[in-house]
Amino acid sequence: MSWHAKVYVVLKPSVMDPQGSTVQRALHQMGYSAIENLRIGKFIEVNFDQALQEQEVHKQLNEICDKLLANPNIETYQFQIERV
Amino acid sequence: MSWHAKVYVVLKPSVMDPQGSTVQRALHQMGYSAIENLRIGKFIEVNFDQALQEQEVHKQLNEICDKLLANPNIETYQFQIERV
Amino acid sequence: MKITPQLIQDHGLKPDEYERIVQILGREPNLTELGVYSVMWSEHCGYKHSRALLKKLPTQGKKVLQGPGENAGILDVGNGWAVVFKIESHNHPSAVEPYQGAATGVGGILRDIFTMGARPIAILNALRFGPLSNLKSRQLLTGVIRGIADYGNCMGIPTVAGEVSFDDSYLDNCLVNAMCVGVIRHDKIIKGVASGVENSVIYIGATTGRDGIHGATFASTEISEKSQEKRSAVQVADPFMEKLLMEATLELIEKNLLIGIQDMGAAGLTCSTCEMASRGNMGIEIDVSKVPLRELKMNPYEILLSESQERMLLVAKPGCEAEIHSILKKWDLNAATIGKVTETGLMVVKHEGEKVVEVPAQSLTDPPMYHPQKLEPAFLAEYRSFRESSIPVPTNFNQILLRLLADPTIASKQFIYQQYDHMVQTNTIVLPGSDAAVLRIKETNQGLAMSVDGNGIYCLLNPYEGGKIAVAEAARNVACSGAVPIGLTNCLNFGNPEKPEVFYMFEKVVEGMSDASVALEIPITGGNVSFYNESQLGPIDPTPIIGVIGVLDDVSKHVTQWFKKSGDLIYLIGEVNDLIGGSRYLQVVHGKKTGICPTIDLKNAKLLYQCLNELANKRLIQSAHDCSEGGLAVAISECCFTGIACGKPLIGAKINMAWHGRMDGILFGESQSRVLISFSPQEKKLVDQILSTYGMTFQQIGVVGGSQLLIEQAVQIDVEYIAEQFFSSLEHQVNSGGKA
Amino acid sequence: MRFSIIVFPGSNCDHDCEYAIRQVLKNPVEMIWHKNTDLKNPDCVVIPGGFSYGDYLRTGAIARFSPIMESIFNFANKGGLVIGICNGFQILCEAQFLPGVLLKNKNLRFVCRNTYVRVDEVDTPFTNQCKNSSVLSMPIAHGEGNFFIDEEGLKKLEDQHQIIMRYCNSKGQITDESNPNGSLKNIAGICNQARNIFGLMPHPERVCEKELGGIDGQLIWQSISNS
Ligand SMILES: Nc1ncnc2c1ncn2[C@@H]1O[C@H](COP(=O)(O)OP(=O)(O)O)[C@@H](O)[C@H]1O
Ligand SMILES: [Mg+2]
Repeated sequence: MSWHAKVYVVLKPSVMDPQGSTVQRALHQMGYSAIENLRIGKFIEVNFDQALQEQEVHKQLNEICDKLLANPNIETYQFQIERV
Repeated sequence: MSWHAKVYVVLKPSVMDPQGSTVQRALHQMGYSAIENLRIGKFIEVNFDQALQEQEVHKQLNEICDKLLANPNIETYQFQIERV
Repeated sequence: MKITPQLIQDHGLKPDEYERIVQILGREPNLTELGVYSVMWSEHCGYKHSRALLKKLPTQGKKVLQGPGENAGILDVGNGWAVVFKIESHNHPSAVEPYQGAATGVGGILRDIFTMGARPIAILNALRFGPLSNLKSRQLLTGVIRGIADYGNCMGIPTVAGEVSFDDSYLDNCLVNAMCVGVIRHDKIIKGVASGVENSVIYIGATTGRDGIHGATFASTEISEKSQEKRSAVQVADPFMEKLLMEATLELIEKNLLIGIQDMGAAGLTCSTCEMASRGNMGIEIDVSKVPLRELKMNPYEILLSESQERMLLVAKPGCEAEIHSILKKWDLNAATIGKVTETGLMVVKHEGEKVVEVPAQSLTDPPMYHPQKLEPAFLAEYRSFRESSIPVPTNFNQILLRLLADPTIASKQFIYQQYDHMVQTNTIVLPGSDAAVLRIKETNQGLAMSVDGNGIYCLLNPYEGGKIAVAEAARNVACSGAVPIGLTNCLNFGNPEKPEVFYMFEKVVEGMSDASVALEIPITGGNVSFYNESQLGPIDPTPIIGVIGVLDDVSKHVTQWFKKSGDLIYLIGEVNDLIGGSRYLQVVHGKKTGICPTIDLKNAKLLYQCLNELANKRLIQSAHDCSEGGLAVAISECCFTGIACGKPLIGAKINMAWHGRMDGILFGESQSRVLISFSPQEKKLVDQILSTYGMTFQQIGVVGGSQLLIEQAVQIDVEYIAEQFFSSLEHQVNSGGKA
Repeated sequence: MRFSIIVFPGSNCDHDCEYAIRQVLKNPVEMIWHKNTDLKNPDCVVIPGGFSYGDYLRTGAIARFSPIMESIFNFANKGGLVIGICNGFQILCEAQFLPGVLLKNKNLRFVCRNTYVRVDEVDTPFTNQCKNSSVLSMPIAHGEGNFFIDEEGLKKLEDQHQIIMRYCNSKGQITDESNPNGSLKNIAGICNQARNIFGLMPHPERVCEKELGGIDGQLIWQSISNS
């Protein structure tokens, strides 16, 4: 048993996404013309020791996202926690 | 109105994730010792033209994941679709 | 588990090979032992089909400090310095997963160099793909280039030279050969040897996972739909880990803490253990339960055969263990003492207290040796019967020149090498884009010139001449830069050696290479063989890739290929003739991959290199460029504009020479041993004198100047225009699907 | 002028900087391992190029948590000079010593080649030996040099004259063609408001000797020495 967290890190809408636009262009060229606004972010999965309280997991996740996993200048994040 | 899809691309469990383990090591050094199995994948958001049927969106998503968004040698993917 | 004939076959072992194992052991092997033999006796590790031939290679020379048999060859460059270098293939993994395959290929060859104590200073690569009109080829190219770039860039080792060409025969089986060059002080050289009973055997680097189990066996079969499934998890490159591993390894060696060290490449822990024991005539005993693992519940079979990357095995000097561990800690690397050296000559593996392998170490490094059957392929006679007169002589030479300059095999590879950091370490004196890269050795005045080269079509048309030409051409590149070629490494990429036609070609190529190496006095210090490069389309063209190292005693005397100054005279050293057999021209313009392969006079070639060296040493010439694919006209064009990649202006030339025969052959034929030089008119007398002293055939064919390239009545074209085609073509074709 | 070069795991231009400063410009240099906290009393701290922590997650993201970073922070707060080159620039941005961020190059490819940059600010400790609007030739080698900042941030940079150099053509014109990575306003290097922290993508240490194709990089080091 442990905590499983899913973290989503995405670029702020105002920040350009060179990778996303390149992929979108490639897809248009491949004929997928119905596609729009493709943006590429990060999907991070991580486990926490079961001994932790849910609140503590929550707190640690916020910290590590603020400090490391996301760059607040350009990115925002969200996460979900579940027991597994 | 259009379709909004969220695509999660993750490394297969058997595939090593140097990036994930490096980040995990850094977090351990920063004192977050309760963390385990950190893996980094991609989180892609993309819109589809509203004119498409849900089934068609589904089909196209499968195709573009297979062809471009995921590398079948090392990655697997999942997605969710919703109307927005 | 019972060892069944099926199991033996699944391990790629033949029934009589299995018999031999039983004989050696005096009993049936267990499954783990079977696995260990199967990888060590695979073609990839064991050189079963090539060893007999390779033994005949000329490997001796005054400057050779280490020939084949170690992780890399070593040559003396004087002043107490030596150069360590080797080439290796990663064709099969790259064909399946281009990015990771190419990246781990670079990682592997880097380890071969720093495991000898040398700091890698340069990476080179030779690549072959199918035509760019094919989507798969484009994807392979893009992935492979990114893989090479990301790994070398992250490591901070410049990728300074390479070679890329395109042909149908590589469509499903691309070639990815990576070479690394390092430098070292003589007294720091260390080898992959175990000695000293009871000395600790230490594992360092990345953790072991299930990736790449049986990679060596995989590389020893043809690529098929099935090979995909047979693969275990793809090996993923971790260049950051390798950077730490390199710095730590070099620090351990610098501080004299090691007896021996060996990287874990193909066949992983198995190979490094038994090779170190075998080289030192010792035994080794390891406990695989102590190996740092990445995955749960791995059994000894998996641990021994895993090809996880970025790992090393070392034997510590007695009493140095604590210091070793503290250095590894500084670099945040895993380290575990997993065993010790013994006097038994046995490789013994324990797992949780139980003995799971006990076999003579030497028997693993001494696999069966075969003398395969050979048969001259029927196509050779067909190629020889080609009549040049069957090809009409065209008249639109401007257009043909443009087409050749835009041909991806000939066009600038700038699109590729700009993705490689080729300047880091601040040694690169001649950047990619000239015949050879030149690097300085910082603590000295000296320089090293290096080049990789190979030409599949010559070897296809005439394997013996092709083998000779491959060596001579790589050496010529180096000689053109003003250096003396002193040694070579080679990677032999062929089809299935069990096919008599393939083996025939292999033997002839090796003979040609050997003869060239002897005649040119360039010893072969190592290399690699990659067989089973086949697909449904049959075998690839026989493709030896040659990497040559040259030395400049004064690096400031290096020569580049582009014209420097208006008014300089242009000489062609070598013959003017009109043969088009095997030329890129014949292939690109007439769609014919055939003809009589050019021949080469090795005695003359040797003199040519000496002559070039003297011209450079006396600082008489402004440029030197060898004529290769595309012939004289392409070579002259390149002299006019390749300087712009280094910020130099482009410049025209006017060519008039004595010639007779067919104009297309004169312009685009690929006769060997030809070099274009340019120099100031003031030096004419001295240059003539030196050329005559060496018995060179030469003539003044023109003068540098203007903004156009004019060749006889045949070519009249703006240099700026052809330069544009030359530099943009490859990127354009990669993006647009092969349309020029 | 005493220099201290910070060595992170994955730094790989550290020795190039050392060579240029010590052998070519004859200034004393210390190499400082990132796990240390003592900067060894320098006048200028150099954060060199490379791939600290493999550039994993984001370039420079992990390096900013190294123990040495706090010492650098204190040093800079007291007015000490800090120059970050390439990966060093990325680290300075991640650590918020400099505003903005370096995104992936517009074409997503790593690019190693020569570029021209125009020096638009000479009133800094890093460019005081350059003439105003002079054009320097310096190579770049990076996959993530595409400088980005929001509008407000950009305005601040402009108002405070913090944009030190921009990519240009050989004549000094700021054009789209001369922008190698998609950088906003062709920005190649910026400083902080106090003008003692400088980050740039091009590599001055690679052009300090004629043999290597140019000596324009010397101007940067000489400026630091003279300040
Ligand atoms: N074509 C060749 N010419 C000369 N030596 C070769 C050739 N192929 C392999 N060798 C030598 O055989 C030895 C084994 O090669 P290899 O198995 O590739 O070594 P490793 O596994 O350490 O990379 C090496 O010393 C290598 O230099
Ligand atoms: Mg090796």
